[in-house]
Amino acid sequence: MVTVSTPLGNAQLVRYARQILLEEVGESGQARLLAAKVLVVGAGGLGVPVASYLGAAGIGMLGLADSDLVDRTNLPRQVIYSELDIGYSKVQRLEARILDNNPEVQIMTHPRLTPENASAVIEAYDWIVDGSDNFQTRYLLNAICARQKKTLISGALSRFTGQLAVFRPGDACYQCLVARLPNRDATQGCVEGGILGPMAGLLGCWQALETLKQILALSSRLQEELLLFDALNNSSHRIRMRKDQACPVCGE
Amino acid sequence: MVTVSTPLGNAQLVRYARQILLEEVGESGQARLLAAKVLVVGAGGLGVPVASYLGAAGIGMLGLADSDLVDRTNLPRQVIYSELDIGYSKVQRLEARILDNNPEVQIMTHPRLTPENASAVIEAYDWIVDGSDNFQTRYLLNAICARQKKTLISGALSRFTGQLAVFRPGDACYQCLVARLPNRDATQGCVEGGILGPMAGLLGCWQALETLKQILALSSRLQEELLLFDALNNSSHRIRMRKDQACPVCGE
Amino acid sequence: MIKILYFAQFREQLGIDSEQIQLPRHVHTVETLLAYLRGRGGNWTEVFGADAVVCVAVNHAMVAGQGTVAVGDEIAFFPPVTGG
Amino acid sequence: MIKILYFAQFREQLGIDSEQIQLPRHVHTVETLLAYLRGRGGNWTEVFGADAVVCVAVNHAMVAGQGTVAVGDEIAFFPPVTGG
Repeated sequence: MVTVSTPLGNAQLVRYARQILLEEVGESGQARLLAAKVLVVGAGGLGVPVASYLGAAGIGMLGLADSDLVDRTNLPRQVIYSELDIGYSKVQRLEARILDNNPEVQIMTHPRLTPENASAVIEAYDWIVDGSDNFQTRYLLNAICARQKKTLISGALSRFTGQLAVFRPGDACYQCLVARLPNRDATQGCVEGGILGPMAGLLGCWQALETLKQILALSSRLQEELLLFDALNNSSHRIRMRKDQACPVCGE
Repeated sequence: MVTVSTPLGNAQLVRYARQILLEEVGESGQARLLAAKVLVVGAGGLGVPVASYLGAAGIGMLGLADSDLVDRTNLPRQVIYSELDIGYSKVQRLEARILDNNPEVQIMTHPRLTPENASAVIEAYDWIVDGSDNFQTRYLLNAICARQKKTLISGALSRFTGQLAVFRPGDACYQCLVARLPNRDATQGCVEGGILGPMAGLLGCWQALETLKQILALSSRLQEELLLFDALNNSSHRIRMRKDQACPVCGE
Repeated sequence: MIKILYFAQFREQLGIDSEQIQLPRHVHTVETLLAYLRGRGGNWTEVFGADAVVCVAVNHAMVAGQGTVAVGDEIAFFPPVTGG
Repeated sequence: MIKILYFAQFREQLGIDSEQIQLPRHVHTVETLLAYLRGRGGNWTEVFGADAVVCVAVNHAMVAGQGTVAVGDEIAFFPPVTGG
């Protein structure tokens, strides 16, 4: 548990008043958010709401990792981008919009994470939020988070399905959940399967909220559970995860 | 059931490609969204994500009703506003940001709804989304929607609790659910009770998604059910609503 | 036994998520159950006081005060909320 | 009886949300249940084919292929998804 003692300034007490009012947050919880270093992987359907709401909530240092440029087909679900942003770097446009809302967030932008750069980028953060769009990146982040003992907050979408899980060092890891890399043809991301914009927003906000709960160490935070959300019939299921002793990443 | 036959233009086919790909949407569903007229009441914690995602999704005509000015304490949960917007009209800033993302949406701004103006404003829309912050407005919208036979998509927040319900003409109405106007002291909105930003985002996106499902007439849309969401333990409950035969608004 | 669930402010004010209790004697309706709970004193009297607006569902369906409560039922109490 | 839930693409490809079936003879594990379902032919053979990555939960807890299945269990099949 990290103890945070930096007192909040007057402007911060005003800005964050509605968060501080919650007994689950308070001034000490807000100070903890202001001291947190969070990396958001992907600046797409999930990454946009995750980073926007984390920045607005007062996360102290926010990393944004993506190499994509804004495309017209992104606009219905990546609502912070404008038509004028088409063709420009997503992380740069996202950085600018977060700073408009909250100039005190320290933002770092990074290119897409690869086996070459990921370890060094992740080193600088305490919490890693995965909003990437492919299994290779998910495996990569998981392996590095396990090695560097970082908590990974993982969100994923397909059509009307959302999945949310938190992988903490020592608990079941992403590869305990997904033991084999799925065949590319079998999987449908937003590009292949289609998506309604607010579906991405809903899951991204849920992921941001769960990230705050993790940083605040709320007793009710998600732990060794996978949340399955079905937006068609508005149902959610919670499934207990189990550490695979034979897992090549986190097993004995 | 309204049949929409306007063909989509090429730019629309590109922009909305990921939505059109869904068999639940398709070109005819997208055309239906483009023909819809939706009023969003409140431009706060719920109204901001609701209107942003509905505009981006291609709702044809979007009304925004609120008289508030942007305040510093709004910024953590109303992420689309910037520090420079403080003191300016919320609906005007929100209108500008939605048009940045999607210039083809027709946006109308309105002052806060009151017993004097509400009926005339609501007249122009087919779907009413309630993200207001007080029971008086909720009662008012409900009564007018019942009279004008408009569907009301209602969202409400308190701390880590979210409530979402859809009131269609002929079904149970909001006043069947809330039979007596609660005492002001007993209720905690975002101002009195506190709120984490992404909690508002999550419920607002859920409300936007449910609005799209209603417009698309998906068979799985919410009907005569109240959704209770608890963000602390990530649980949701669905409760069947019942028409109150003695209801002063919709009873016999 | 009956199962009672408390939501939102009720949960916070009473400090309880859910409980299983024997169906008390004389309790056959939502109203008499509320009267029984009020009788616990302390916070219970205030939270479920005469001024309180309490929504009630029995087995996942909303009911009015006259609605019946029987062994095996799941009763949920929740307040309407209004924040936007 | 056992209850089987299908999620995400499985639900869409098989056209079924959930079903209750008698526990088939010779089915005692997740693997033998999957073999039984594959044996239904048509889409079932492909959806639960050898290449498919299928996550399985029995009574709300994830299990591997060797995990046991018994009368009264609720089994959920879901694919990992990856969209962002």
